[in-house]
Amino acid sequence: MIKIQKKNFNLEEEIDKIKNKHSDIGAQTSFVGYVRDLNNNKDVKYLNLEVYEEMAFKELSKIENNALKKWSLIDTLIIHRYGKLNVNEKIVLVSCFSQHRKDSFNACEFIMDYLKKDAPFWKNEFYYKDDEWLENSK
Amino acid sequence: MIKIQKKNFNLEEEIDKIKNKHSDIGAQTSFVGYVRDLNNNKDVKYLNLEVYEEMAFKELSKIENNALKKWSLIDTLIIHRYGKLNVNEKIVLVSCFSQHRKDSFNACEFIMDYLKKDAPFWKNEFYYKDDEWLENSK
Amino acid sequence: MRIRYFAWIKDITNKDDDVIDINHPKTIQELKKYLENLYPDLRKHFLHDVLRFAVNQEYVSENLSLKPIDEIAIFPPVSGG
Amino acid sequence: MRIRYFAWIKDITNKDDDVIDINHPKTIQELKKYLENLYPDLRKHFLHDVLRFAVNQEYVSENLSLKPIDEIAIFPPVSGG
Repeated sequence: MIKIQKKNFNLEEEIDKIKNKHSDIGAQTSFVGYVRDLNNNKDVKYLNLEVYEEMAFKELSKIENNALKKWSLIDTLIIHRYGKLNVNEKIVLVSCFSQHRKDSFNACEFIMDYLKKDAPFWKNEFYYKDDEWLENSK
Repeated sequence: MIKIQKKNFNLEEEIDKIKNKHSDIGAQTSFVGYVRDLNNNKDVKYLNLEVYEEMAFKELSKIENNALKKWSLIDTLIIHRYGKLNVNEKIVLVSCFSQHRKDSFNACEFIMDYLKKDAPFWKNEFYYKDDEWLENSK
Repeated sequence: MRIRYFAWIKDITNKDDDVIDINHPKTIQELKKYLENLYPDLRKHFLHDVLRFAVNQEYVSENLSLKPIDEIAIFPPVSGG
Repeated sequence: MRIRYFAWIKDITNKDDDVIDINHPKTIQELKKYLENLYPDLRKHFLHDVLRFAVNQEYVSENLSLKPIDEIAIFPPVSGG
Protein backbone atom coordinates (compact mmCIF):
# COMPACT_ATOMS: atom_id res chain seq x y z
CA MET A 1 0.00 0.00 0.00
CA ILE A 2 1.22 3.48 -0.91
CA LYS A 3 0.02 6.67 0.74
CA ILE A 4 1.14 10.17 -0.20
CA GLN A 5 -0.32 12.63 2.27
CA LYS A 6 0.14 15.95 4.07
CA LYS A 7 -0.98 14.77 7.49
CA ASN A 8 1.02 12.96 10.15
CA PHE A 9 0.53 9.23 10.83
CA ASN A 10 0.60 6.92 13.85
CA LEU A 11 3.09 4.03 13.57
CA GLU A 12 1.11 1.64 15.78
CA GLU A 13 -2.14 2.24 13.88
CA GLU A 14 -0.65 2.07 10.38
CA ILE A 15 1.42 -1.04 11.05
CA ASP A 16 -1.39 -2.74 12.98
CA LYS A 17 -3.85 -2.16 10.14
CA ILE A 18 -1.67 -4.25 7.82
CA LYS A 19 -0.59 -6.79 10.46
CA ASN A 20 -4.23 -7.54 11.34
CA LYS A 21 -4.89 -8.76 7.79
CA HIS A 22 -2.32 -11.59 7.95
CA SER A 23 -1.79 -14.03 10.83
CA ASP A 24 1.21 -15.57 9.06
CA ILE A 25 3.35 -12.44 9.58
CA GLY A 26 6.26 -13.17 11.91
CA ALA A 27 8.50 -10.22 11.09
CA GLN A 28 8.10 -6.55 10.32
CA THR A 29 10.93 -4.11 9.60
CA SER A 30 10.21 -0.43 9.27
CA PHE A 31 12.14 2.72 8.58
CA VAL A 32 11.06 6.20 9.64
CA GLY A 33 12.74 9.38 8.40
CA TYR A 34 12.46 12.59 10.46
CA VAL A 35 13.23 16.29 9.91
CA ARG A 36 16.52 16.96 11.75
CA ASP A 37 17.28 20.18 13.64
CA LEU A 38 20.63 20.66 11.92
CA ASN A 39 21.69 20.10 8.31
CA ASN A 40 24.52 21.53 6.20
CA ASN A 41 25.75 22.97 9.54
CA LYS A 42 22.73 25.25 9.76
CA ASP A 43 19.77 25.32 12.15
CA VAL A 44 16.72 24.07 10.31
CA LYS A 45 13.40 25.89 10.76
CA TYR A 46 11.27 23.61 8.62
CA LEU A 47 11.09 21.72 5.33
CA ASN A 48 8.84 22.35 2.42
CA LEU A 49 8.45 19.01 0.70
CA GLU A 50 7.32 19.06 -2.92
CA VAL A 51 6.01 16.01 -4.75
CA TYR A 52 5.14 15.07 -8.33
CA GLU A 53 2.27 13.03 -7.02
CA GLU A 54 1.14 11.00 -10.07
CA MET A 55 4.72 10.00 -10.81
CA ALA A 56 5.52 9.28 -7.15
CA PHE A 57 2.71 6.69 -7.06
CA LYS A 58 4.01 5.05 -10.23
CA GLU A 59 7.66 5.03 -9.08
CA LEU A 60 6.88 3.75 -5.58
CA SER A 61 4.66 1.01 -7.06
CA LYS A 62 7.53 -0.11 -9.30
CA ILE A 63 9.94 -0.17 -6.36
CA GLU A 64 7.41 -2.07 -4.24
CA ASN A 65 6.86 -4.61 -7.05
CA ASN A 66 10.60 -5.09 -7.48
CA ALA A 67 10.90 -5.78 -3.73
CA LEU A 68 8.02 -8.28 -3.91
CA LYS A 69 9.83 -10.09 -6.74
CA LYS A 70 13.17 -10.20 -4.94
CA TRP A 71 12.03 -11.28 -1.45
CA SER A 72 9.35 -13.36 0.16
CA LEU A 73 7.04 -10.64 1.49
CA ILE A 74 3.49 -10.80 2.81
CA ASP A 75 2.74 -7.08 2.54
CA THR A 76 4.39 -3.66 2.28
CA LEU A 77 3.46 -0.14 3.32
CA ILE A 78 4.95 3.16 2.16
CA ILE A 79 3.75 6.50 3.54
CA HIS A 80 5.43 9.68 2.29
CA ARG A 81 4.38 13.11 3.47
CA TYR A 82 4.62 16.43 1.60
CA GLY A 83 4.02 20.09 2.40
CA LYS A 84 5.41 21.98 5.38
CA LEU A 85 7.16 19.73 7.90
CA ASN A 86 8.70 21.06 11.10
CA VAL A 87 11.81 19.78 12.89
CA ASN A 88 11.13 16.39 14.60
CA GLU A 89 8.22 15.54 12.30
CA LYS A 90 8.05 12.22 10.46
CA ILE A 91 8.65 12.44 6.73
CA VAL A 92 8.42 8.85 5.55
CA LEU A 93 7.54 5.32 6.68
CA VAL A 94 8.54 2.15 4.84
CA SER A 95 7.34 -1.07 6.45
CA CYS A 96 7.85 -4.63 5.15
CA PHE A 97 6.01 -7.68 6.47
CA SER A 98 7.23 -11.26 6.06
CA GLN A 99 7.35 -14.66 7.71
CA HIS A 100 11.08 -14.44 8.48
CA ARG A 101 13.18 -11.46 9.44
CA LYS A 102 15.82 -11.38 6.70
CA ASP A 103 13.22 -10.78 3.98
CA SER A 104 11.72 -7.83 5.86
CA PHE A 105 15.15 -6.28 6.59
CA ASN A 106 16.43 -6.62 3.04
CA ALA A 107 13.23 -5.42 1.40
CA CYS A 108 12.90 -2.39 3.69
CA GLU A 109 16.46 -1.26 2.98
CA PHE A 110 16.01 -1.88 -0.77
CA ILE A 111 12.81 0.18 -0.92
CA MET A 112 14.42 3.05 1.02
CA ASP A 113 17.48 3.03 -1.28
CA TYR A 114 15.36 3.28 -4.43
CA LEU A 115 12.90 5.71 -2.90
CA LYS A 116 15.83 8.06 -2.13
CA LYS A 117 17.24 7.56 -5.62
CA ASP A 118 14.16 7.74 -7.84
CA ALA A 119 10.95 8.83 -6.13
CA PRO A 120 10.08 12.40 -7.23
CA PHE A 121 10.10 14.27 -3.91
CA TRP A 122 12.16 17.42 -3.25
CA LYS A 123 13.08 18.90 0.11
CA ASN A 124 13.32 22.66 0.30
CA GLU A 125 14.98 23.22 3.66
CA PHE A 126 14.45 26.58 5.37
CA TYR A 127 17.08 27.95 7.76
CA TYR A 128 16.92 31.18 9.75
CA LYS A 129 18.41 33.32 7.00
CA ASP A 130 18.01 31.41 3.75
CA ASP A 131 16.84 28.15 2.21
CA GLU A 132 18.25 25.35 0.11
CA TRP A 133 16.99 22.60 -2.18
CA LEU A 134 18.51 19.30 -1.03
CA GLU A 135 19.88 16.48 -3.17
CA ASN A 136 20.17 12.91 -1.96
CA SER A 137 23.71 11.61 -1.98
CA LYS A 138 24.33 8.75 -4.41
CA MET B 1 17.10 1.29 26.82
CA ILE B 2 16.15 -2.32 27.55
CA LYS B 3 12.73 -3.42 28.75
CA ILE B 4 11.75 -7.00 29.59
CA GLN B 5 8.06 -7.14 30.31
CA LYS B 6 4.88 -9.21 30.17
CA LYS B 7 2.59 -6.52 28.87
CA ASN B 8 2.08 -5.36 25.30
CA PHE B 9 3.54 -2.10 24.01
CA ASN B 10 2.53 0.64 21.57
CA LEU B 11 5.04 1.28 18.76
CA GLU B 12 4.17 4.96 18.31
CA GLU B 13 4.46 5.69 22.05
CA GLU B 14 7.66 3.76 22.64
CA ILE B 15 9.45 5.12 19.59
CA ASP B 16 8.19 8.66 20.19
CA LYS B 17 9.42 8.63 23.79
CA ILE B 18 12.99 8.13 22.56
CA LYS B 19 12.66 10.32 19.45
CA ASN B 20 11.46 13.27 21.55
CA LYS B 21 14.73 13.29 23.48
CA HIS B 22 16.88 13.99 20.40
CA SER B 23 16.18 16.51 17.64
CA ASP B 24 19.22 15.33 15.68
CA ILE B 25 17.61 11.96 14.84
CA GLY B 26 16.98 11.68 11.09
CA ALA B 27 16.52 7.90 10.82
CA GLN B 28 14.92 5.13 12.82
CA THR B 29 14.84 1.47 11.85
CA SER B 30 12.82 -0.97 13.89
CA PHE B 31 12.07 -4.66 13.85
CA VAL B 32 8.96 -6.26 15.36
CA GLY B 33 8.56 -10.01 15.83
CA TYR B 34 5.05 -11.51 16.09
CA VAL B 35 3.57 -14.89 17.07
CA ARG B 36 2.65 -16.61 13.79
CA ASP B 37 -0.46 -18.78 13.35
CA LEU B 38 1.47 -21.65 11.80
CA ASN B 39 4.87 -23.11 12.64
CA ASN B 40 6.45 -26.51 12.04
CA ASN B 41 3.36 -27.11 9.87
CA LYS B 42 1.10 -27.01 12.90
CA ASP B 43 -1.59 -24.55 13.97
CA VAL B 44 -0.25 -22.54 16.87
CA LYS B 45 -2.51 -21.86 19.87
CA TYR B 46 -0.10 -19.69 21.83
CA LEU B 47 3.50 -19.32 23.00
CA ASN B 48 4.82 -19.51 26.50
CA LEU B 49 7.95 -17.41 26.52
CA GLU B 50 10.44 -18.08 29.30
CA VAL B 51 13.26 -15.71 30.21
CA TYR B 52 16.36 -15.79 32.41
CA GLU B 53 15.75 -12.16 33.25
CA GLU B 54 18.97 -11.10 35.01
CA MET B 55 21.06 -12.64 32.26
CA ALA B 56 18.84 -11.27 29.48
CA PHE B 57 19.49 -7.72 30.70
CA LYS B 58 23.23 -8.35 30.76
CA GLU B 59 23.32 -10.00 27.32
CA LEU B 60 21.12 -7.38 25.65
CA SER B 61 23.24 -4.59 27.19
CA LYS B 62 26.36 -6.18 25.74
CA ILE B 63 24.76 -6.48 22.31
CA GLU B 64 23.53 -2.89 22.50
CA ASN B 65 27.01 -1.68 23.49
CA ASN B 66 28.60 -3.59 20.63
CA ALA B 67 26.17 -1.95 18.21
CA LEU B 68 26.96 1.49 19.67
CA LYS B 69 30.68 0.81 19.09
CA LYS B 70 30.20 -0.39 15.52
CA TRP B 71 27.80 2.28 14.21
CA SER B 72 27.05 5.92 14.74
CA LEU B 73 23.86 5.69 16.80
CA ILE B 74 21.99 8.29 18.83
CA ASP B 75 19.88 5.85 20.86
CA THR B 76 18.56 2.28 20.91
CA LEU B 77 15.51 0.56 22.34
CA ILE B 78 14.91 -3.14 22.94
CA ILE B 79 11.62 -4.45 24.34
CA HIS B 80 11.23 -8.21 24.78
CA ARG B 81 8.08 -9.75 26.20
CA TYR B 82 7.72 -13.00 28.14
CA GLY B 83 4.85 -15.12 29.48
CA LYS B 84 1.82 -16.27 27.52
CA LEU B 85 1.59 -14.71 24.05
CA ASN B 86 -1.26 -15.44 21.65
CA VAL B 87 -1.12 -15.64 17.85
CA ASN B 88 -0.67 -12.12 16.31
CA GLU B 89 0.81 -10.64 19.48
CA LYS B 90 4.09 -8.73 19.40
CA ILE B 91 7.05 -10.53 20.93
CA VAL B 92 9.94 -8.14 20.47
CA LEU B 93 10.85 -4.64 19.33
CA VAL B 94 14.36 -3.51 18.39
CA SER B 95 14.62 0.14 17.37
CA CYS B 96 17.79 2.04 16.39
CA PHE B 97 18.01 5.82 16.06
CA SER B 98 20.71 7.63 14.07
CA GLN B 99 21.37 10.68 11.92
CA HIS B 100 21.64 8.68 8.69
CA ARG B 101 19.75 5.61 7.58
CA LYS B 102 22.53 3.07 6.99
CA ASP B 103 23.61 3.14 10.65
CA SER B 104 20.07 2.47 11.87
CA PHE B 105 19.53 -0.38 9.37
CA ASN B 106 22.83 -2.09 10.09
CA ALA B 107 22.58 -1.73 13.87
CA CYS B 108 18.98 -3.01 13.99
CA GLU B 109 19.83 -6.12 11.98
CA PHE B 110 22.98 -6.70 14.06
CA ILE B 111 21.07 -6.47 17.36
CA MET B 112 18.36 -8.87 16.11
CA ASP B 113 20.97 -11.39 14.91
CA TYR B 114 22.72 -11.47 18.28
CA LEU B 115 19.49 -11.33 20.26
CA LYS B 116 18.34 -14.47 18.40
CA LYS B 117 21.71 -16.14 18.95
CA ASP B 118 22.52 -15.30 22.56
CA ALA B 119 19.72 -13.68 24.56
CA PRO B 120 18.30 -16.21 27.05
CA PHE B 121 14.67 -16.46 25.97
CA TRP B 122 12.91 -19.72 25.13
CA LYS B 123 9.70 -20.18 23.18
CA ASN B 124 7.46 -23.06 24.22
CA GLU B 125 4.97 -23.25 21.38
CA PHE B 126 1.58 -24.83 22.08
CA TYR B 127 -0.37 -26.53 19.28
CA TYR B 128 -3.80 -28.12 19.49
CA LYS B 129 -2.47 -31.54 20.50
CA ASP B 130 1.03 -31.01 21.84
CA ASP B 131 3.78 -28.48 22.41
CA GLU B 132 7.38 -27.93 21.41
CA TRP B 133 10.41 -25.95 22.63
CA LEU B 134 11.78 -23.99 19.69
CA GLU B 135 15.42 -23.41 18.74
CA ASN B 136 16.58 -20.49 16.62
CA SER B 137 18.28 -21.56 13.43
CA LYS B 138 21.94 -20.64 13.20
CA MET C 1 2.08 18.70 -25.02
CA ARG C 2 2.34 19.72 -21.37
CA ILE C 3 5.72 20.41 -19.77
CA ARG C 4 5.77 20.43 -15.97
CA TYR C 5 8.48 22.00 -13.78
CA PHE C 6 9.42 21.00 -10.22
CA ALA C 7 11.51 22.27 -7.31
CA TRP C 8 13.99 25.04 -8.24
CA ILE C 9 13.27 24.68 -11.96
CA LYS C 10 10.17 26.74 -11.18
CA ASP C 11 12.42 29.56 -9.89
CA ILE C 12 13.82 29.74 -13.42
CA THR C 13 10.58 29.31 -15.37
CA ASN C 14 8.46 31.30 -12.91
CA LYS C 15 5.59 28.96 -13.63
CA ASP C 16 4.49 25.35 -12.97
CA ASP C 17 4.09 24.30 -16.57
CA ASP C 18 3.97 25.21 -20.25
CA VAL C 19 1.61 23.87 -22.87
CA ILE C 20 2.84 23.64 -26.48
CA ASP C 21 0.10 23.27 -29.06
CA ILE C 22 1.88 23.47 -32.40
CA ASN C 23 5.36 22.48 -33.60
CA HIS C 24 6.07 20.56 -30.41
CA PRO C 25 9.57 19.08 -29.91
CA LYS C 26 9.89 15.48 -31.16
CA THR C 27 12.70 14.35 -28.84
CA ILE C 28 14.16 15.32 -25.46
CA GLN C 29 17.09 16.88 -27.35
CA GLU C 30 14.71 19.10 -29.31
CA LEU C 31 12.83 19.89 -26.11
CA LYS C 32 16.06 21.08 -24.45
CA LYS C 33 16.73 23.44 -27.39
CA TYR C 34 13.16 24.70 -27.22
CA LEU C 35 13.40 25.39 -23.46
CA GLU C 36 16.84 27.03 -23.72
CA ASN C 37 15.28 29.62 -25.99
CA LEU C 38 12.41 30.23 -23.60
CA TYR C 39 14.54 30.09 -20.41
CA PRO C 40 18.23 30.85 -21.09
CA ASP C 41 19.12 30.14 -17.43
CA LEU C 42 18.27 26.46 -18.00
CA ARG C 43 21.15 26.10 -20.47
CA LYS C 44 23.95 25.64 -17.92
CA HIS C 45 21.93 22.96 -16.08
CA PHE C 46 21.36 21.07 -19.33
CA LEU C 47 25.11 21.33 -20.01
CA HIS C 48 25.95 19.96 -16.56
CA ASP C 49 23.53 17.13 -17.21
CA VAL C 50 22.02 17.33 -13.71
CA LEU C 51 18.33 17.46 -14.62
CA ARG C 52 16.03 14.47 -15.03
CA PHE C 53 13.22 14.02 -17.52
CA ALA C 54 10.05 11.98 -17.26
CA VAL C 55 7.49 11.30 -19.98
CA ASN C 56 4.04 10.34 -18.76
CA GLN C 57 5.40 9.90 -15.22
CA GLU C 58 8.22 7.55 -16.23
CA TYR C 59 11.94 8.17 -16.50
CA VAL C 60 12.98 8.05 -20.17
CA SER C 61 16.01 7.70 -22.32
CA GLU C 62 16.73 10.72 -24.54
CA ASN C 63 15.90 9.11 -27.89
CA LEU C 64 12.23 8.45 -27.12
CA SER C 65 9.95 10.20 -29.62
CA LEU C 66 7.55 12.66 -28.02
CA LYS C 67 3.85 12.85 -28.89
CA PRO C 68 1.45 15.82 -28.61
CA ILE C 69 -0.51 14.02 -25.89
CA ASP C 70 2.53 13.47 -23.66
CA GLU C 71 3.10 14.99 -20.22
CA ILE C 72 6.80 15.82 -19.88
CA ALA C 73 8.39 16.66 -16.52
CA ILE C 74 11.75 18.33 -15.88
CA PHE C 75 13.24 18.29 -12.43
CA PRO C 76 16.48 18.37 -10.40
CA PRO C 77 17.85 15.34 -8.51
CA VAL C 78 15.28 14.06 -6.01
CA SER C 79 15.64 14.27 -2.22
CA GLY C 80 12.74 12.37 -0.66
CA GLY C 81 12.85 9.95 2.24
CA MET D 1 26.48 -22.58 44.69
CA ARG D 2 23.14 -22.25 42.97
CA ILE D 3 22.38 -24.11 39.75
CA ARG D 4 19.42 -22.81 37.74
CA TYR D 5 17.54 -24.74 35.04
CA PHE D 6 15.59 -23.28 32.13
CA ALA D 7 13.15 -24.40 29.43
CA TRP D 8 12.95 -28.20 28.95
CA ILE D 9 15.87 -28.84 31.31
CA LYS D 10 13.27 -28.35 34.06
CA ASP D 11 11.25 -31.26 32.60
CA ILE D 12 14.27 -33.44 33.40
CA THR D 13 15.17 -31.96 36.79
CA ASN D 14 11.56 -31.37 37.86
CA LYS D 15 12.70 -28.23 39.63
CA ASP D 16 13.93 -24.71 38.91
CA ASP D 17 17.23 -24.98 40.73
CA ASP D 18 19.58 -26.87 43.05
CA VAL D 19 21.76 -25.44 45.77
CA ILE D 20 25.03 -27.23 46.59
CA ASP D 21 26.52 -26.29 49.93
CA ILE D 22 29.49 -28.63 50.34
CA ASN D 23 31.88 -30.27 47.90
CA HIS D 24 30.66 -28.15 45.01
CA PRO D 25 32.05 -28.87 41.53
CA LYS D 26 35.17 -26.82 40.67
CA THR D 27 34.74 -26.75 36.87
CA ILE D 28 31.95 -27.09 34.33
CA GLN D 29 33.31 -30.60 33.55
CA GLU D 30 32.94 -31.60 37.21
CA LEU D 31 29.49 -29.99 37.28
CA LYS D 32 28.37 -32.12 34.34
CA LYS D 33 29.51 -35.30 36.15
CA TYR D 34 27.71 -34.15 39.28
CA LEU D 35 24.45 -33.48 37.40
CA GLU D 36 24.64 -36.74 35.41
CA ASN D 37 24.53 -38.57 38.72
CA LEU D 38 21.56 -36.57 39.95
CA TYR D 39 19.72 -36.58 36.59
CA PRO D 40 20.79 -39.45 34.32
CA ASP D 41 18.57 -38.14 31.47
CA LEU D 42 20.88 -35.14 31.15
CA ARG D 43 23.77 -37.37 30.06
CA LYS D 44 22.75 -37.72 26.42
CA HIS D 45 22.33 -33.96 26.09
CA PHE D 46 25.80 -33.35 27.55
CA LEU D 47 27.16 -35.90 25.05
CA HIS D 48 25.48 -34.16 22.15
CA ASP D 49 26.96 -30.90 23.40
CA VAL D 50 23.72 -28.98 22.82
CA LEU D 51 23.38 -27.28 26.22
CA ARG D 52 24.78 -23.88 27.16
CA PHE D 53 26.25 -22.81 30.50
CA ALA D 54 26.36 -19.40 32.13
CA VAL D 55 28.20 -18.39 35.31
CA ASN D 56 26.88 -15.28 37.02
CA GLN D 57 24.74 -14.50 33.96
CA GLU D 58 27.59 -14.70 31.47
CA TYR D 59 28.44 -17.38 28.92
CA VAL D 60 31.64 -19.18 29.95
CA SER D 61 34.33 -21.36 28.57
CA GLU D 62 34.52 -24.79 30.21
CA ASN D 63 37.82 -24.31 32.03
CA LEU D 64 36.62 -21.48 34.27
CA SER D 65 36.98 -22.37 37.96
CA LEU D 66 33.70 -22.28 39.87
CA LYS D 67 33.28 -20.63 43.28
CA PRO D 68 30.76 -21.38 46.04
CA ILE D 69 29.13 -17.98 45.55
CA ASP D 70 28.50 -18.51 41.81
CA GLU D 71 25.13 -18.76 40.13
CA ILE D 72 25.35 -21.35 37.36
CA ALA D 73 22.69 -21.70 34.68
CA ILE D 74 22.11 -24.61 32.31
CA PHE D 75 19.85 -24.23 29.33
CA PRO D 76 19.07 -25.42 25.80
CA PRO D 77 19.68 -23.27 22.69
CA VAL D 78 17.80 -19.99 22.96
CA SER D 79 14.81 -19.02 20.79
CA GLY D 80 13.90 -15.43 21.59
CA GLY D 81 13.05 -12.67 19.16
